[in-house]
Amino acid sequence: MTTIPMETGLLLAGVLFMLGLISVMIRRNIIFMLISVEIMLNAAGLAFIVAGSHWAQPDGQIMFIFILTMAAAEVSVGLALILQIHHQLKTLNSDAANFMRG
Amino acid sequence: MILVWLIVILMVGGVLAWISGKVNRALSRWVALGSVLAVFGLTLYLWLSNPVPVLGSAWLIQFTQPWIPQWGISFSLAIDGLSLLMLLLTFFIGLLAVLISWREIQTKVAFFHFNLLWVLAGITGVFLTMDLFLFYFFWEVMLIPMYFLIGIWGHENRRYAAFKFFIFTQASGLLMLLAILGLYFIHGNQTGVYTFSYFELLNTTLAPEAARLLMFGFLAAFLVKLPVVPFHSWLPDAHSEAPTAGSVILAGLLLKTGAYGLLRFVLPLFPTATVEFAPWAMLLGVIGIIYGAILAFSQTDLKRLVAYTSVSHMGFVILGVFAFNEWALQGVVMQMITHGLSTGALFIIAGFLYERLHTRDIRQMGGFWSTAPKMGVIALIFVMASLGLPGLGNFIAEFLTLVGSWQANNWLTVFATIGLVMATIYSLRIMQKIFFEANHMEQALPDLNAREMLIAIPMVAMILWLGLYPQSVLDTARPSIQEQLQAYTETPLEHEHVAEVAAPETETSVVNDVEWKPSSNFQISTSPNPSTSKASTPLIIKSSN
Amino acid sequence: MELTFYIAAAVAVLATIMVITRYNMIHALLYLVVSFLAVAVVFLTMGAPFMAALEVIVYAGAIVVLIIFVIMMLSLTREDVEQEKAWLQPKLWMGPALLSFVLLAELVYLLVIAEMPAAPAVAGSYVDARAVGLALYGPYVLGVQLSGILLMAGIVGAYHLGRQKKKVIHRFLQEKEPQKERSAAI
Amino acid sequence: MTLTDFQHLMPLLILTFAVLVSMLVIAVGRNHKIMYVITAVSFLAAFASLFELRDVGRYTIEPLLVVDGFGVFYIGMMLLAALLISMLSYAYFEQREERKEEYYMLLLLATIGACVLVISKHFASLFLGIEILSVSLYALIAYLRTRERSNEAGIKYLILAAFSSAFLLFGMALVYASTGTMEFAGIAAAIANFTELPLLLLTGFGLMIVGIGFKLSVVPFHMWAPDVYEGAPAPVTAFIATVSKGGVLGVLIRFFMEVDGFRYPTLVLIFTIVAIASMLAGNLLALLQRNVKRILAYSSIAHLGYLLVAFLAGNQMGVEAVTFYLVAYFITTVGAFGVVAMLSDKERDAEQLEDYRALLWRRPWTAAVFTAMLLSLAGIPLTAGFVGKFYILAAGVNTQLWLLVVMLALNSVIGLFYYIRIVAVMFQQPEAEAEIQPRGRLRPSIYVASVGTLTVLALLLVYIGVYPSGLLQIIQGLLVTSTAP
Amino acid sequence: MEELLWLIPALPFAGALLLVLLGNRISRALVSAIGVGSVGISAAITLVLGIEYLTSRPSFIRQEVWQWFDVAGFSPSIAFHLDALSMVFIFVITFVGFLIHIYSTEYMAEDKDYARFFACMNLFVGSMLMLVMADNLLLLYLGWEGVGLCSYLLIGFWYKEPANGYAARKAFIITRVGDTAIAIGLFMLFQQFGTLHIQSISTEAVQVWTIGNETAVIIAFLLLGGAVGKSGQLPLQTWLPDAMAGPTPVSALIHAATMVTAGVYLIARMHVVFELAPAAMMAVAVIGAITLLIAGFAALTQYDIKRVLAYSTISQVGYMFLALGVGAWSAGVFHFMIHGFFKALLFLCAGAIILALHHEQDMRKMGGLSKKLPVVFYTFLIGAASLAAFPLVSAGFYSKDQILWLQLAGENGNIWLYLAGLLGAFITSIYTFRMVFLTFYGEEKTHVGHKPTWAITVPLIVLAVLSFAGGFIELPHNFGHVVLFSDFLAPILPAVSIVPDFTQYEWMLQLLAAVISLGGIFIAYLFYYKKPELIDSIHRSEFAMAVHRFWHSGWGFDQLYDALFVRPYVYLSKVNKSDFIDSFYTFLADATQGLHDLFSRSQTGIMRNYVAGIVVGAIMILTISLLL
Repeated sequence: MTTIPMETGLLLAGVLFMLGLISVMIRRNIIFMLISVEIMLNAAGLAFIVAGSHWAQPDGQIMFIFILTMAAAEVSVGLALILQIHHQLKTLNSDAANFMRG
Repeated sequence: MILVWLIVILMVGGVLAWISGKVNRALSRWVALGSVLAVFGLTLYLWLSNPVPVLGSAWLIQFTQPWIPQWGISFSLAIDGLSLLMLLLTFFIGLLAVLISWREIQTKVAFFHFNLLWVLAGITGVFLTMDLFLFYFFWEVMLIPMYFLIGIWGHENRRYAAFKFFIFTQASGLLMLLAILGLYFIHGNQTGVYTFSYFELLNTTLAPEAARLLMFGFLAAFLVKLPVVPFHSWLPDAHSEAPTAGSVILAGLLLKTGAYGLLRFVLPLFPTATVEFAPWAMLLGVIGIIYGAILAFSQTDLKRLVAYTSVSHMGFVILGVFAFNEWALQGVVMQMITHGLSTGALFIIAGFLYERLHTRDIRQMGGFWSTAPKMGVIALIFVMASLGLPGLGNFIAEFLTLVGSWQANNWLTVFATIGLVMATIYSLRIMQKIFFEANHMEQALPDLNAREMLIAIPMVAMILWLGLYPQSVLDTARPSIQEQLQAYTETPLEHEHVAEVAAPETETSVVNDVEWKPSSNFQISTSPNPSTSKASTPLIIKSSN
Repeated sequence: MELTFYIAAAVAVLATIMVITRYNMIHALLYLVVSFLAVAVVFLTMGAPFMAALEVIVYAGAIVVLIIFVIMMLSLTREDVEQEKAWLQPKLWMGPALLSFVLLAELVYLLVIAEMPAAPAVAGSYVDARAVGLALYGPYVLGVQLSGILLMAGIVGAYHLGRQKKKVIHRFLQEKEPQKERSAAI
Repeated sequence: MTLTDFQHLMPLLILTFAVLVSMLVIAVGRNHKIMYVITAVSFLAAFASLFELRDVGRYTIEPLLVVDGFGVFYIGMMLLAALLISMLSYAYFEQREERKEEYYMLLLLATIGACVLVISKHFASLFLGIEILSVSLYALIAYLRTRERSNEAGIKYLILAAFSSAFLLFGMALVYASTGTMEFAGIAAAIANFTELPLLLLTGFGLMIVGIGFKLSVVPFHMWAPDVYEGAPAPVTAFIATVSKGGVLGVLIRFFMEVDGFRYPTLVLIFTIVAIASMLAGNLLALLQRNVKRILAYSSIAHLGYLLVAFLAGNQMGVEAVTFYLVAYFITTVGAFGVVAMLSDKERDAEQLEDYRALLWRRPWTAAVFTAMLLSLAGIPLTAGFVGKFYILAAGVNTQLWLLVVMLALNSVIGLFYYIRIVAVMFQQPEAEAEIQPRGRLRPSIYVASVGTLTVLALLLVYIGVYPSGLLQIIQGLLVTSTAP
Repeated sequence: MEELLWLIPALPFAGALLLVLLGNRISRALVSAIGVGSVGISAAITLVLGIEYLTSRPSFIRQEVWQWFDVAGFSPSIAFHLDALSMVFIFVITFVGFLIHIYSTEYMAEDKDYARFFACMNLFVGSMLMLVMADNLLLLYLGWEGVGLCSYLLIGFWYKEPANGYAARKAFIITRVGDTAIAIGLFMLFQQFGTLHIQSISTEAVQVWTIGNETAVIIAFLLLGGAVGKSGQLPLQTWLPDAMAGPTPVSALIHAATMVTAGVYLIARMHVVFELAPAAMMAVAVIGAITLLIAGFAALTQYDIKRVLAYSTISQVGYMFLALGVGAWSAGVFHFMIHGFFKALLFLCAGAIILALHHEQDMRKMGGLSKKLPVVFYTFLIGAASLAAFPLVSAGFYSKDQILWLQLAGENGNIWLYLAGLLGAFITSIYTFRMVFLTFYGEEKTHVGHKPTWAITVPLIVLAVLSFAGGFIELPHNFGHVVLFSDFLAPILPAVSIVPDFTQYEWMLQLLAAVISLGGIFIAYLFYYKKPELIDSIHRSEFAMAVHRFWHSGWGFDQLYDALFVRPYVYLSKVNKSDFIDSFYTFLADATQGLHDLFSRSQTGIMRNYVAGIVVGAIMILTISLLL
């Protein structure tokens, strides 16, 4: 039904992916980093949908569901951890968590 | 089976010595002494019962048991004259090592003897094994205990020395492993039989390029172990920092594994590549002789000095090995044995001195002859041995090596011979600084006690025996040397320098009847290779029979 | 349809850019919701209506809300926004942005020059919820079970890590995922 | 899902069941010992159930999983490793007042994830396996919440793992877009006719490598490893170093063998660079490091590099070599971290080099075991590590990967330095009497399991080092059924 | 009796061994008994064997003790070979050695290391016997090196003094340089003949080589190198004057009976090879000539009595080389024997003087000893006369005259060599009698302590008799024509071929030699006894003093070698003491550590950097994908 070429969809996914990537790299706030990773995961999911729609298969959508699941689990654990860190360090600065190095 | 026992006794003895140390410190010494005596006795028995190996095959005993059949690896041991001699040396030196540690080692005695025996076991394995995988296995096995010997019981700078020793030998060993693997696969691809068996791999035909690379792999390990000059720098540190027993084993045995490897593996496996490489190898040998001698001269640390003499002496080994004739190889074998004894003895003397003075700095020594004449005499004998005085074993070794290498390369031999002068220079310095001149030390130096004499006297006896009647050793080594040289009997190199043999009108001619087998590398030939440009005149052979 | 796609795509990209440039976290999250909604529209244009719904429910709903809860719990203040501003100095993000740009350029270039495989003969790429459901509980049923296990791991982990003096968070974390039952189904 | 499907997934079922039982047990009442026993028994049972699958041949559960000799062996290996790790965990967690019970659940879950990985033949199961593993690990790493470094390690691992997962997913999506299938076999069939990979697919593979490489902690995706190793509890570190990496490596091998990725010079080049960089960077980073856990982290980076050498050999022998080396590496790593765990006290892990000074004099047997482990890592004979390294070199030489092989040899030498350095520290003479006294510890009975495990590991190490034939037979027997397409 | 041959070298060895083992635990008397006795019995056996040999006249006696070793046809034996040549040498070695041993019992009586001294002396005699009796060159080499060792031990006998140690090492090392040449010569000989058996080589050589064969020349030169080293000839003569550091009996032994004559023996023994190498022969003669002059001039300026004697030895051995160089083999050997007698005598006398003067060796502090030490004086005078070739009555006259004459009469002779010899003779008599006058005449400058007893005087007298009468066994044609000695050697050493029609001038040459000798003595008398102020006037001249210093230092050879070899060697060694090759490995290690630091810096602990790391990796991978 759609006439959108696959590369356009993939391009969109790629751009979103890269935006997430930039964000992970420039943000110091751990929550922002988590959010950025979610953007990236979402972009990957989009890529799957695009590919699935191109091949007219449900597989891409199923992968998206799995990604969704994973993102949720990820975020829950991540937020729990962030709470702990905020509790301990009183900051969300990821750079502050650099006790281990070398 | 007796061969397996040799290794097993040592390994089990080592463990027992460790365990028995929990009971009593002295007990582990006795256990160690007992095990080494046992294997020494066994080997001696072997030697005496088989004085002349069967003609045709150099091998006396063989033992093979599949180990990792998937890779064609077997637990394969075999002994020939060469191995037998090396084992005798190993256990003799091992015995001395136990004895000299009797008083010197006072901490972790049990563990010390464990390591000592395991080093010996590893060395025994190296000398016996006929499977290249197993060879590498033992090659590495002997390093760890040695590392501990240096690293735990050594002198001040022991950790550095132990690291250096370990890393040098490992690095080179890995290259050998690569070469072994290369050989394994080449042989496997050729014949379809994938095996690490030495005897099988001997039949591999190699492309020149491959042969060259593989040979360098093997050479890397052996030359570093030997050591040959640019790769020698681990040796002075390791030797000087090790405890006496460690130095003795290092100098007496570990270096010999390199020489043994050259003889056993490099020569027969890569006949053409070695012939190509021979002039360079001999050059390295000569450089080693001279370089080691020069450096030995200026050392002030006694053990370091002796260590550099080892570098120099081992130069003769590589010089001889790459001369590819029986004289040189017999010289090499003799050199291995006599150097083990003489340098070992010098290290033992250094150990005696260190025990008494707690220094190895020869600048602080002097004039000990007056208080310790026995030590002086013994030191003198071994110093003389180290400079190659005729009548002592080292002379036979060096002379035969040089006679052999002369046939291969005149100029290098000339320079090697000059090394003898340099040997005099550094050797006399040892005597001068320690035993002569005035004594400016406060403390008196007690002379050797009974235990120490028990160590020293057999060594003196051995070195004299080897110098005056080495025939029994030479006879034992001959068949295996001829076997190692088999591949070279047809090479043009041999034709180049065949000498004219005149029949001496003495009894020697009788001996010649027996020994002049066609298999000897010393071939009777009337067609000298026209390519020779040497000063040596073409020869006329008159065989004695 | 195409136009819808392009508009939605543009909105998604713009919203995402806004997300990554906001100093205030709540603002950013609201933009994130916009972005997700736009992506949901894209899904629709791609013929995946079921996924569009899930996107809205789970991403824009559950996940973002969860994050907002946490932010609220951490009671972020005006200073944090200032802090965020300070952290986002151009000199700090120039390097990473450059790296990302290189990567993006490469990816775009690769995607553009890459020849796309021809679409299968079967026309129409509309994959409805039914097809998805059949696949999910047909061949992919093991996957569903595995995602159950995944969620269980997430729950157990979050439970352990999130446990604090304040019981409130505890309860939040425990109740956040309705799929819990499924994990027990295996 | 048929009954036979379930039969073939028996180990996974057992583990899942154990998780549920654990949950119930926790609900009834918390008891460390019971949890510990349940975990150990379930690992054992799962392992035992593998014997039924010995001659499985190749059983596929379409479209996600395939149970074959390769998978069975890897599962067995990882189950054993997990078992040993759980054995070592008891004493470690007993002295900490944290809630200990969830740890075992998470351990079980993570193991399930790793097991799924090695038997997956589809991107979905691959992805789910990885994520089960990762999500469990997030919590495991940060498990000791009161320790300041564990949160740091946890969040680092979480963000970075999710980040790399995104790459993995995007790569998968591109591959899927390019081939229209997510099954390994399907992809293989789709690209079989290409002599050169289409760019889209290549990009997909490349991005997947990022994700996989992160999990394997190969250079340049390695930076998390030392921090996470340091921050995580010692048994968890052991788990990350062994099971987690083993699972990922397993699926990587399966995928590559299936699609025959060795035909494509681009991929080979990428892996070659990664392998060399890993070996070099790992060893160089470890060189003067003074934190033992970090040393082991760096060394594991290097070891993954070694493994890639055999992996790149790309034939039957290479796979065998990887597998054999993995076994050796598992034993060694678990043993090494076991020693670390055993020497750790309530406050902190025994991770500074100073903690090991004169260990030989304080605890001779522990020192001996640790020495054996380190020597095995260094590839010294009489240990499994030697045979493993030999195998890898053999595989490399066989395929004539001279550059890699020489780099491996060179790096082994650098590696020697820091392994031996630890040994040297342990063998130093004690400076004062005080050092000879062991630090305050729990009652000895707690350590029975740890001591037993370490003993087993040490014996296994030497056994395989001296007589590798048996293991070899098993590996060859099991692998021969699976890698043949 | 022939079976006893092996005992001749074995006995001194056994004595040495016994003394080493027993050491200082036994009484001095027993030490003397063992030390002197072993050499004495050897001498006795030599005498018996000698008589037997003279009566039965076999070409040679060979006794193999055991086969040393046998490697691929290289099979030297421990075997002894006795023929006329070795007979002469054995005789001199054992008898002179025996006398020196007796002398030592008194000379060394006070020394702490009495046993060690005799052990070394015995070893010395034994090694030298081994050298001259060896039936193959390898065994000869054994003795050859053994002699070097003993010289080292004995020269450095008083080891507390570093200078003595230096001299000892110098002796050993310099002679070892020559030994290296021999060793190479042996390699070549072996390559040529497949054996080192001397007789075989001698018979084979003439068949294989034509005269002037290149190989033969090289070999001859190499052997010459060894001979030069041991015999203290140019250019390896520098060790010999320093060798005076040892106790005087040692000097006597080295200079008279053993060591320095080893070179003469070797050349005589290998005369077949040398005859095939005329260039080498010429070199032998030229070296002899130059050495005898240089050493003579150096001797002129020495003050240390032993150094004068040392230079005189160098000079006299130069005469022997001169003889050998022109093929006058038996003349050379004859001079060796005579020289053995009188040089031993002179040294022992010097020893007696030194002992009497509390170890004073400077002749300027001696004087007027003719009264105090009459026996020493008269025997010294006989020795000096022999050394200075005092016409008719001294043995030295006959032996030296023969050499000089053959320089002209021999076919290989040469007028220049003759003149050099003649000049040498002149100088010899000057410095010899300079010594006599300075020591025994004039006023007494040092108090005489120890008076020699029988153990010193008996050897002196015996040697004096030999130095006086030894010459009469070989008299020139026009002078009784006794040729006992050359006849004795004739089967071994070919006679020199005489230029025909030259014999009638022989008496003229003899007269010239006599005049030269007497003239030398007269000059010495003039300068050192009658008008010592002449010396002072010479000393006032700047140039003369420079020459004096130059000669005194032995023509600056020591300084030359020091600058040329010793110092560069020591510098090279010292500068590289810590082994520059090692620094390469240190560099490797440092570089690795540097890389470690570099890499470690990447582990910042900051997560964003790690993310960046992953991104860089991704970029790398994509770039590779793009480019390939």
